[in-house]
Amino acid sequence: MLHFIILVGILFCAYQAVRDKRLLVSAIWLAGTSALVAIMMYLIGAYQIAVIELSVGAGLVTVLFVFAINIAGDEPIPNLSFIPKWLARIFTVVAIVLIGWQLLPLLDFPIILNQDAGFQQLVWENRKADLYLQVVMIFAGVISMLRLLTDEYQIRNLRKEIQE
Amino acid sequence: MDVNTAFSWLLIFPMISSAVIYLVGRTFSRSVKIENRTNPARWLALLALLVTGVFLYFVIKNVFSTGQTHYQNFGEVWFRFDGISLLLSLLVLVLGILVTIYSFTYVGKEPGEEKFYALLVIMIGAINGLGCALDLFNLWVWFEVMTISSIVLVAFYKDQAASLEAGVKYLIQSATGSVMVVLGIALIFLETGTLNIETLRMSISSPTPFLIIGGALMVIGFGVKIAMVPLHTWLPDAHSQAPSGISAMLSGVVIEVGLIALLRALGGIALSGGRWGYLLIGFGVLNMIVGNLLALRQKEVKRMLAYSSLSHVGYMLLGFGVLISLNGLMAGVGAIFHLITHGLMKSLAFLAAGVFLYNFHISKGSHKPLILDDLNGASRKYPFTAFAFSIALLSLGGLPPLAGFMSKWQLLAGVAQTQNTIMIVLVVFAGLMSVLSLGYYAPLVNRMYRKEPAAIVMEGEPVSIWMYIPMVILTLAVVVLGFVPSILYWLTGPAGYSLFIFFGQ
Amino acid sequence: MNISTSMIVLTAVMGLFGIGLYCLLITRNLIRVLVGLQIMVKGAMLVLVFVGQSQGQPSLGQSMALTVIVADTIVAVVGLALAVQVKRSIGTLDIADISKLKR
Amino acid sequence: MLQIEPLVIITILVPWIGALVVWLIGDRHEKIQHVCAVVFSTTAAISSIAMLWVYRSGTVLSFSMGSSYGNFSFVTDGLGLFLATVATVIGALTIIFSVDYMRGSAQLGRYYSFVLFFIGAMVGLVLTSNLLLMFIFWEITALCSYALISFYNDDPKAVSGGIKALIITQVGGLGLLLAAALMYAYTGSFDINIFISNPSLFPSNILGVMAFGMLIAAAAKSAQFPFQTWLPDAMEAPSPISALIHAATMVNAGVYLLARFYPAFKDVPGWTLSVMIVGMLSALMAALMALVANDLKRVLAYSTVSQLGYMVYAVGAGGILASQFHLFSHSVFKALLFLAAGAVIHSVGTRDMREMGGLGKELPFARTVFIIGSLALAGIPILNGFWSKELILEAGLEHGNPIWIYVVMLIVAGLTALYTIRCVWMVFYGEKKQGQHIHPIGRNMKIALTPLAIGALTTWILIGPFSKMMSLSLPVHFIQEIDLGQLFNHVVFAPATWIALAVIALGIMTWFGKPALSGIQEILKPIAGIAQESFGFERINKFIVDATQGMGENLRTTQTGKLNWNVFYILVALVVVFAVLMIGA
Repeated sequence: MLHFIILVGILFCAYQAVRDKRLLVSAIWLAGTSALVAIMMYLIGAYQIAVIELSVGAGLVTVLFVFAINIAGDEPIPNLSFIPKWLARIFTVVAIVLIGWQLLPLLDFPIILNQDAGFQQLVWENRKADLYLQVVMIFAGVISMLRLLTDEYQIRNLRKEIQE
Repeated sequence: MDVNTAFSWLLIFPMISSAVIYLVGRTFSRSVKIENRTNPARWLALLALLVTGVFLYFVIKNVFSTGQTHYQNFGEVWFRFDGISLLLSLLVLVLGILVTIYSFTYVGKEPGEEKFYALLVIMIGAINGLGCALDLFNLWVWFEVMTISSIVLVAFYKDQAASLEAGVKYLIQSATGSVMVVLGIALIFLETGTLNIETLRMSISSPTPFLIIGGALMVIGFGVKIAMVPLHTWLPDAHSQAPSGISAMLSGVVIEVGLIALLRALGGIALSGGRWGYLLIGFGVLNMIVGNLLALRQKEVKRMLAYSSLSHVGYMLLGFGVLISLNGLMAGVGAIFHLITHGLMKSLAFLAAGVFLYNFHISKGSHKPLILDDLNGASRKYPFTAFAFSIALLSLGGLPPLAGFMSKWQLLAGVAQTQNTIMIVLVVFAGLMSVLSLGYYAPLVNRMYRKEPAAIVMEGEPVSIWMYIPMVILTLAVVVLGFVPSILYWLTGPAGYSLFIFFGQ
Repeated sequence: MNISTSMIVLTAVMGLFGIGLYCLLITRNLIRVLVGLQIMVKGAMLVLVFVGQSQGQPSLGQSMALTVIVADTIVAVVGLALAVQVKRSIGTLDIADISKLKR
Repeated sequence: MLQIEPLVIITILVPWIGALVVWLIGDRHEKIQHVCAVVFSTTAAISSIAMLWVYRSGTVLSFSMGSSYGNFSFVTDGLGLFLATVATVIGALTIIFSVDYMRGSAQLGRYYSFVLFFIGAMVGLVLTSNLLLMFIFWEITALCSYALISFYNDDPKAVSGGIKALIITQVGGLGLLLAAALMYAYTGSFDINIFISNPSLFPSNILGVMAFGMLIAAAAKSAQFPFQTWLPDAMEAPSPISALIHAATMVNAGVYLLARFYPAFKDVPGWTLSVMIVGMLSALMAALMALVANDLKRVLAYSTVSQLGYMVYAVGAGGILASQFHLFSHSVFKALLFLAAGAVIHSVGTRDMREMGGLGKELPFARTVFIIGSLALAGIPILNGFWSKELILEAGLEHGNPIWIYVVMLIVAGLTALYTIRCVWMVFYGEKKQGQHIHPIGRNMKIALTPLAIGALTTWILIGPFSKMMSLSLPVHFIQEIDLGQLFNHVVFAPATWIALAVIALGIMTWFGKPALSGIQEILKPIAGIAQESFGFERINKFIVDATQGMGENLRTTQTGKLNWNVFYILVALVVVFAVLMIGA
């Protein structure tokens, strides 16, 4: 039952995030979705990742969104989409139904909780290639962000002026 | 050098050196007062790629001397250095080095060039790793690294609206695709409980809905990067707005990398039936015709080249599809050969177009696109560049005796070899598409040899030596490969064979 | 832990995926597009955790989900940076105004 | 002692090296370019003539290229050797002619490079026995032809003519590509000679596909029905190019192809008949079009199509020797005609025959050689065109060939005479037009024209050695050796010849008696109108081009540039792929 309530909560929050007109509120709904997903993860036994999701997904990402929205500012954009809404709905639903139609009859997967190698060991040892790449990704992301957000032209011009 | 060490460094070195490049470049650009000194980041980037090449050499040497595929693990994650990896690493390093040299001038005046080189080196490193990843999830991670590093390379002119727009589309569509790939991986893992592609292959005997839906999600997810029609919509924007060196990399390697990644992933579920090959063939046919038709009426040079990439990907899809579904080893080898030649000739085309773009517009601070009319009579002032561009275009159009013909031929002969009626019809269709593509390549070549040059040509700046070097090398490669295609057999043969045993029933 | 749990989890996954995709289809605000993307990613994370659990390798699933979190946070960061830059240099976040490249 | 192997290499590579050298010299040294081009092409010509003495049958050279390309091998048999000689000799003469014709033109390096590149490729095309290599050379010749047609890149007509020629020959080339791919798929080799001696290795339906594929390729290359439209537009090329590529050599490649593969395909049901009909339709339609055209070079182009139709017809009728012999004669007299026309155009500055007239007095040399060429074209006795055309008509009468096609070909002979005399009359006789400034003809032009004129008068004497070489080196073609006496017997004492001559005479008389025949002219006017519009083929071409471009233009609207639509396409693709896979599963 608890699972079901959380499912409904997730979907509701997600839908609100899409639907709400104010960006900031949208970001909050996203945080809500994230938190509920984290709880769902916790319920099926993934304790470590639930914490991480709570802190990164619900925390960090929301902060980033709020930050970006603050800089970029919310602006009234007409709620008209290019694609007729019914068309978008139909196709989304069809895609989901096609997947579900094939998958749901097979969903008798039990959730097994037998312990394999501990999470720490798995992340730091067995999957250290992924971890290494995460570092690379973060590095690449930071460079990208710096490139996009620092105004190098301005800095260069400023420096030129100082020199002169 | 020990092969394990060499292989580890092959994967790790580019990433480390990228950090060094960035830090050194940043320190330099902060500290130096004199404006006109060159940033050492560019030399470091070149050096890093060359050193990576040395590591690659040791790995290759070992693989060829023992005659065995090299397996190596980091924790539970396995890597396999086989023919495909060899091919991909070599192609990306060669093109990467050439593009780095080319970019000395092209982004030389741009502030923040150290970020450009740092990201470029990460991208090349990621492609290196992706070629040998044997773990389904790890494959995706390498892929994601490649994507993240290439987003800002696409949107490198961050003050240009068009460039940002291209970056946005590239980011959103790639990310959508990668989410689908994750879903696909999850479903496959759910069915089999393993991520190692080779183990995965063994554990599959019959097609189940999970495998089919997972495979379909992966086809679409990677398909966004491969630019299968109709998932291609980001490609013309990204390829035309990126700095030309990056356009060359994107068109010459990155879309093919997506293809290789897809083949790796599908190789894991190959035993779930032959339908994947037919799917690829279907997309291939669509790609050929849509790519060519879209390019036909295009007025911007780089967009035209981008659309032509679509049709060339179509050829490769056709070849790989035949390899998967009809056991056409030779078609696969042909497709791999076409992958190489397309990498070379499309890079050449983009670099040459970039020379025009740079000297006509960018060096003067304008970011107008290069349109067809700008090239009128370009051979008057830029004889070599015009010649190289013509060679690239005619080779793309599949005219002998250039590399493009040889690879198309090998591919089509391989497809015909299946002796299947539909496939033989497809051979004719592919040939027809090749003819259609001449409908836009040939006028462009004519244009460059007109007697009356456009005003913009005569006002253009002279070409720098750094731009000449890669063009000369690539032109030579395209011509030489056209005359002696057999010099690459050592590369295409093993690659095709490693794919073949991957998909063999 | 029974069948209905797995069904609920997968429904959540597909729901998140569908809502995210729907958001990408109808939204014209660039930042909200990124919100949609994040929603899809939540689905991907959840499914990875789920498959890990149901295959008896919970840590593996979690470690994959961790990587996905990191990767897509980076994507979100870069995307937000792009959006900010778009706002700065174009002056709007409306997709209608950043659709100049066509044909 | 001369060896054949080095000669083959020299004949192919010397022009290519020449092309590179001329290009590298650069356009600042015009004189050196002229000299180099002449020297390199003449060397190739001499080397190919030398080959005629030392030829031997069988493979003479072979380079292994690995599994998917087969061995790149060369064979010097009669069929290839004499075409190689024609290509190099006429190539050398046109280059000598060009020294005057192209003097002072911009981008001369490009011109000579492509001509030399073409000559080498043409030699390769006829000497190789690897079908893939043949296809490669085939495409190179098409590439050179395209580059030279659109040599004057600033003229949109030249550009579009070049691209049209390229696209149409490429479409035809698909037939050859298909044949090569099938040959490889079924035998794993590309050796032509093995194939033509054992065609039974192939399933009959595959053989049929190959046969008709080759027919399409040949028709496109030789500007035959229904691909004839590119050749008239190719006349935007400089006149020496028209002479060399579009009259004497490249367009013959199609006939060569058919002749080469005749033994393999002759038993494919319907093939020989199709070949004959293609030849007949081309000959007839082109002759009608030549009758109403007013552009001097176009008239010659139509007549080329028409004469090539004769050769194709001859192959279909089984007269390989006749077709090759006519090919030989035609190369000589048509090169002569084109070069002479080029000289006239160079002197007068226009190509429109209505603006010419009465030029005979001013340009006596051009008139003499042009008339020699015309008489050969019309099939007047003693000139080479007469003998070879009669041989073709002779072959047409052989057992099993439909007589109605023969009758049409006879009528075409009459039409040929008619349009030839019309052309000569309009250019060299009649009233002189006012206000024309006439340049004299250059010395190099005369040097090039003289041997061709002599050739048009005398090449038929070579029938003996010609047929001997053919019959010895082409065992599966079953060519009969004939000497001069037999040729006489064949031709002079055959009733067919006299009928043909009567028709030709009738054709000539029609021209002189045209005031009396004005009634008939009225009746024929609609046909003339249709002929002027190329029997609707131009319209079909235009339709295809417009439809393709329209499709491209419409498809471009799907590239909306809007992110939402882009994502929507992804979703649609996902749904479609799911649906396809589920139906497939």
